[in-house]
Amino acid sequence: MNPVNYLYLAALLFTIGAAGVLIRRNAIVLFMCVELMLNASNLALVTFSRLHGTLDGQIIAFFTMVVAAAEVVVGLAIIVSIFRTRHSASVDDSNLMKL
Amino acid sequence: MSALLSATCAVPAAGAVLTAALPAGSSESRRRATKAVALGVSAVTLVLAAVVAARFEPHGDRYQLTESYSWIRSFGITFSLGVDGIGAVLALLTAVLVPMVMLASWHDADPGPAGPDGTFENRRRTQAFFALILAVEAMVIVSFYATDVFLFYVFFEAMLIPMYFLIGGFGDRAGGPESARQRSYAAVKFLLYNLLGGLVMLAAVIGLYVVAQDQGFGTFDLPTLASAVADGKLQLSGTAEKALFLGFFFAFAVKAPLWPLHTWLPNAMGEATAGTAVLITAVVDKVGTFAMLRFCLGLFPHASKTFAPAILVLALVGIVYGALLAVGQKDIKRLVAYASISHFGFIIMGIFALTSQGQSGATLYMVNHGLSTAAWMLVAGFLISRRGSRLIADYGGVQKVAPVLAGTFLIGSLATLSLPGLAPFVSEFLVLVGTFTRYPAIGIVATFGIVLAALYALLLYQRTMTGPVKDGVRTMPDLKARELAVVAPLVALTVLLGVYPKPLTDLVNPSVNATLSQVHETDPAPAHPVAATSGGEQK
Amino acid sequence: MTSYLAEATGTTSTGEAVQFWVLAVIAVGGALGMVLMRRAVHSALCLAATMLALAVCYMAQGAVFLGVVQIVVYTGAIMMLFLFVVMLVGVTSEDSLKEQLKGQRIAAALCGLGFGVLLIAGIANARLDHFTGLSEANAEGNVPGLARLIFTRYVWAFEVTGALLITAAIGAMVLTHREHVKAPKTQRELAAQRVKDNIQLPPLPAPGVYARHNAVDVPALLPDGTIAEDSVMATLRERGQIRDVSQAMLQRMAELENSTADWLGRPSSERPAVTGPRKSLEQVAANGRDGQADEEGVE
Amino acid sequence: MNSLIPLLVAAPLAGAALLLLGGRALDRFGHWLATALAALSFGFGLALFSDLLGRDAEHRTVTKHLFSWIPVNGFQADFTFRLDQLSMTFVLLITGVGTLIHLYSVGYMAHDERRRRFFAYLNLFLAAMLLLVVADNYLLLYFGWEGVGLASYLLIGFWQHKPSAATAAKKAFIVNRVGDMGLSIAIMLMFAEFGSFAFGPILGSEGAAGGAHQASEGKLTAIGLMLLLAACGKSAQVPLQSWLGDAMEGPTPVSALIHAATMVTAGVYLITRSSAIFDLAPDAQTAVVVVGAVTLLFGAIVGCAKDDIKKALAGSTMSQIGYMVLAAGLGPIGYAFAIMHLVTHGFFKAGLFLGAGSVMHGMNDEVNMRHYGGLRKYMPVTFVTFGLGYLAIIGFPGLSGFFSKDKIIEAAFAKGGTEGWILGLCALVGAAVTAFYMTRVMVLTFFGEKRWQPDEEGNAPHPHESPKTMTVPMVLLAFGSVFAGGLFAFNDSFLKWLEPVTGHEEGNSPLAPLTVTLLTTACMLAGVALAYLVYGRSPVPVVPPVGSPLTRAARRDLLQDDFNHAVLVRPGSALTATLVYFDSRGLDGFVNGLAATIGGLSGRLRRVQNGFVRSYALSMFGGTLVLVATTLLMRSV
Repeated sequence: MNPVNYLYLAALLFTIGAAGVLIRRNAIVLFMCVELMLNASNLALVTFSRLHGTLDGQIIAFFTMVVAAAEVVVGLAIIVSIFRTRHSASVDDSNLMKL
Repeated sequence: MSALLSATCAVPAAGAVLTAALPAGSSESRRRATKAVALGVSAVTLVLAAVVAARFEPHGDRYQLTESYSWIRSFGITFSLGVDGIGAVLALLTAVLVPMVMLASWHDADPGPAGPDGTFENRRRTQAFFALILAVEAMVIVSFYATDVFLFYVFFEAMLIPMYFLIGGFGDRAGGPESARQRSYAAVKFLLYNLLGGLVMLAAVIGLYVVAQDQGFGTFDLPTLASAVADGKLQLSGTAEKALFLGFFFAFAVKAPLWPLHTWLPNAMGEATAGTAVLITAVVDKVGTFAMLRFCLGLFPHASKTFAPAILVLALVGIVYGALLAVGQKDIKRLVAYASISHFGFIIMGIFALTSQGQSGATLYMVNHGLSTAAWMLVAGFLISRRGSRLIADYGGVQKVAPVLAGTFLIGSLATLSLPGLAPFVSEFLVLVGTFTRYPAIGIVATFGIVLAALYALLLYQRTMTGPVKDGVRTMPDLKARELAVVAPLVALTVLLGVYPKPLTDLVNPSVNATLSQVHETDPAPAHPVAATSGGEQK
Repeated sequence: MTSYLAEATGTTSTGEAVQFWVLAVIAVGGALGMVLMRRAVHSALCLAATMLALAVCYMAQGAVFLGVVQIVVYTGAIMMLFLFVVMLVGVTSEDSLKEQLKGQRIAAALCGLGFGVLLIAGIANARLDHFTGLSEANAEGNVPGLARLIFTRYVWAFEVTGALLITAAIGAMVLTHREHVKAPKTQRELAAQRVKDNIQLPPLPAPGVYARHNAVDVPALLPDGTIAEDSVMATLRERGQIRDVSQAMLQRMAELENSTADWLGRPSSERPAVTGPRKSLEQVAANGRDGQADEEGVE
Repeated sequence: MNSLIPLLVAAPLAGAALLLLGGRALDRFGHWLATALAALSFGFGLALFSDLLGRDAEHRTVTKHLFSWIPVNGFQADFTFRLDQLSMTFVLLITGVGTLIHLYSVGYMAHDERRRRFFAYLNLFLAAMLLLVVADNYLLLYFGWEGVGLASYLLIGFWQHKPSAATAAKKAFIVNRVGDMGLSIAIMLMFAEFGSFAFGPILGSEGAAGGAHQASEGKLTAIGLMLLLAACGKSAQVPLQSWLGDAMEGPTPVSALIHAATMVTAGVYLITRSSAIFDLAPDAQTAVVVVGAVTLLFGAIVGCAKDDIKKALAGSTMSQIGYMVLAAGLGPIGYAFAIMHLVTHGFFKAGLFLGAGSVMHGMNDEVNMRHYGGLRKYMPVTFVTFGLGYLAIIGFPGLSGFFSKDKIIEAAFAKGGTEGWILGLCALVGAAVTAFYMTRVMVLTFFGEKRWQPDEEGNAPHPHESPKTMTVPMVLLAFGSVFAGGLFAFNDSFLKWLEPVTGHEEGNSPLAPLTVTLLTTACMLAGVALAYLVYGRSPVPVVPPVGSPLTRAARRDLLQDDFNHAVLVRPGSALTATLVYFDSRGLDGFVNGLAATIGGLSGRLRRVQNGFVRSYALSMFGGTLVLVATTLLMRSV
């Protein structure tokens, strides 16, 4: 088997995650989809690392994880505070950005 | 390098800041102090502008009292001021008119009693109004004195801002919400039209710099550029010159305004206070025609010649069209606005006839139109403020109850229709003669304008001032001392310049001749010249 | 775990291939499950499965440290955080199936499909028949190798990441923190307020009173057998997660009466009728979700 | 002596300025001040006249340069005055008649609360008219030309509270403006042709030929036609005649001074002054005589039909000026007679108007002659002076009009050829008609039974003779009407006086002078007889009979207003309305439409910004997709 297959897997997962972001309305699930996309890219990075024989890919994947953690923390905090005020976690309910 | 010019510009600018910073308050004494300060500043400006005109040596250099301070060195932009006869005269006109406008608008910006709907009245209204007028004055004077193309552009555009607020923020009190809506429409229209023009001009200004820099003239200095163009050192290709000319001309034509770019003027003049309307038509718009004379002709002589016939036709259409529309108006202020459009047609015609009579006439026309329209419009404003209506049909028989008001209004009307003995006649006739010697057909058709002018001016007078006294007019008071103090100097100047315009022509003629020589144009020679001595020999 | 030893060729070991296919199926299945499950909690569980599968993939590719971090931090910490929030928002809350944005689903599917095709085509076009492998890079062990890089070449990024984490933590606190605009009311003031408002003067009833159980989501029963909604905490009320047991209680009472009557041998005519405010109960029962919860509760 | 010329103008101008600016303080004696200043101006005129008489006949042109008015390179307009025999004649006429009419107005306007203003305007008129005749160049003449137009506007509309007066004033000004257009175009043509528009260089002076000789005939014809247009406007000649009848809305002294004696004759002055141009442009001259002939008949016919005494006199004025224009168009054979008739007409027509004013004064401002009758007993002085004026105008032998009109008719025949016959016959017919309508006026007013009736408020008029201030000027003018013609004709003194300026030739008349005189007298007597037969022998109906179509048309000023209304006013207002619509809907509509289109487009586009995060995410994702696809495509290409 060629490790390229890992890349295919990553592409697939990324696409599923992206589609999920577009389809789901629950903010929490939305976040999960984003996490999935990040994980997919991590997988690709790890695979690249293996393909190139250097560890830089893994380092970047590591940083991605850290940033993802930070993002989740802030994002969930936002969701919680939105839920407090609007009693809903649906992103469609927050369309106040409209002109 | 004397700082006279910059002082003339700086005084009203500083006055604007000072006026705006004066303590606000609804008390009458505070407001009076504000007005007094503003009036004082404008009087000082008048003195300075008069000194400039007096110190200008008609037969000296083209630009005098020059000053130059570096500004944006990398683009060759400087803060350069200099004055020629035309600029000196027009700046003086501005400085004369602004105190008049202030006096005439003395109570226009007072915060009125709170409306029935509890409308919010800005407590700084008075300060704002007078500060804005001073700001306009400063910017207009800089425009007249600027000898740097970029500097001119900046102030040409910047004066839109205070004008926008003057039009949109202050108007007839009586109108109510509908009038406020109309006013804001007028202000936005004014701004959009002029911004569009300015935008096109900006492109042309940049284009000029690029083209000039290619040939080693990386500067915005007008005298340098103009003399390089005249000497052939700076050669613009035909297409480039035409495009740049049109870019500049478009902006000036919008501001002037030239038919068919005029439609913002009736709205703006109709909705603004009479004082603001005078500022628009007598002061700000003059920058447009002035700039045609100074920039279009000076920088693009060949294109000016190429486009002159087309522009003359547009101006001609404007003359007749404006006059015809003035005849058909129902609103006094809009009528004055359309009359002004007709007059601006004459001014532009005089400029592009490319004869010394035409251009001297056009320059005098700017001055005379400023004075006469100011008188006419301000008296109309006094009339409107008494009755609270702009509709001609609401008036009648004013002559009976307020003879002085009617008399001054008649003089304004007569000046508008260019009666000999009043200043506008001199300029209008010069423009007609100047046009006729080069383009007889256009000159003849333009002459119809004087018949139409009589029609709209006298029709307005007849409908408002004569006949049986209408109900709303019966208790109308005559002109008060303050109002008389506004009108009397204007009327006196109009008469004086109608009978003895020589001081002005002496200032203007050399500059006009210089402009004409830039365009490589001379007056057409008469077919059978006769001895120029006038009259038979004296016995 | 030994697969990376036999590398520096065009292919991997068969073991890894088998492992990959198994993990790939789990990962894709988890991902699809996450997107398609209606309840957030199920989605979270599916995502956890995917992440675990990915963790194994990392390890299989010589990223041992990352694999562990994935399990500990992601699956362990982040997913738990998700679950907490899911709990807070409501475990049983789910998306309705109705899409509100016109064409959103079809467009999303098309975009996803297109994007997938593009990515896969891109990868397929790349010349990737040879790979280096990590045996050399991992010679002194994966963790020391990473550590060397992190503290040398990427030390600046690492420090910035630290700052980011702290910022995020503070940000989360700020976002969820409720600022007291006024000084909090004392108990005395609250009591005074209650008297003044005169809405609920006595203390709220405790949940489960007179009910069969005293779980927090079981409302107390009033003397007439109806439920006292006030006895359940506000969050549950808001989510509609009240377990109404009133009817079951009444049934049970009736059964008791019946059995007593049986035991006493009373004729059926003398037995007391099963009484109660039927109407209000029917109303409660008609309330869809509550009715469901009710049934579950009865079991 | 030259410095008196500016004073000539300055005296009445100062009067006007003083009276207008002086305010109420001058109400009590302002009218006397104005009269005194007019008289002062007349005094200056006399002094200058005696000075001119003291000079050699060939050197009677005097100029006075005041200051440079509009100097722009080649365009040099100066404030220079020129006094020669022609100007002098006018100066004396204007100041003389003007002073008398000032005096008359003192009585006539005694009860008007705005009397001060009236006298200010009168003085303003005198100043402008004097400026017109003593100007040394066409532009300065234009100054005076429009100045008299302004004064005429102010005076016609003096009773501004009457809408008819205000309308008439405006109409007069605007019709005059059309003529002024001609004058300004003529000046432009001169400037383009000669580089000057001063009299001396163009027209020549004192024997020296002017520049006009060098110019092509076409150019001269154009200039001449434009000058004729100007003259038509000011002198109420066909086709710009329509304003004169309406101008009678003004106070009667105004009608006498401005619309009979002086201002309306300015056109004749202009043509005579420009004789050097017209002499070289025969086509223009033909146009002038045609205009004159048409107008003299036109005015006469209108005069026959009017019942309003002032309008009848206005028609007569038009007709008499037609005679003058006709004479001026004949060239050197007619110039002097045109001016002579102008002067005599100034006397008798001013006298007639003053008489009419006196009648109105006594009749509660009634103007309808059908409500007069038998007034000779009530107003003897008015009757006598009016009667002398009447005899003068119909050309009764021995009186002023006889000498001047007879000469014109003679000159018309002297034009020679068919032209001469046509013009001469026109003039003869005109003389007959003149006699007819003037007799009609005379009979209706002073003879027959009294027909006056109480007005709406029931006040029956009590006809009475006017005060001394009014009768004295009438008497003086009557003297002029009687004797001026004879004086001028005696020894051809007037002809000799003017000849150095206008030149003179004897034409070759196909008829002997005596024949013409007899013919004229016969025509006149026929006219008188006919009028007496129609109006004198039977009672005059108070309500005018329907009359023939010609009469009805003549009552409506031969449909001139209807014509103007149909051809100019109505299409004009339609055009204006269309343009107003076009401006707001067309030009503005185009711009507003552009704005609305852009606004609409952005409104559509705005819907994309629906506020849904997922929608934004979709567009981001779509954008990414496109970018990636493009990148890949680019790489593969």
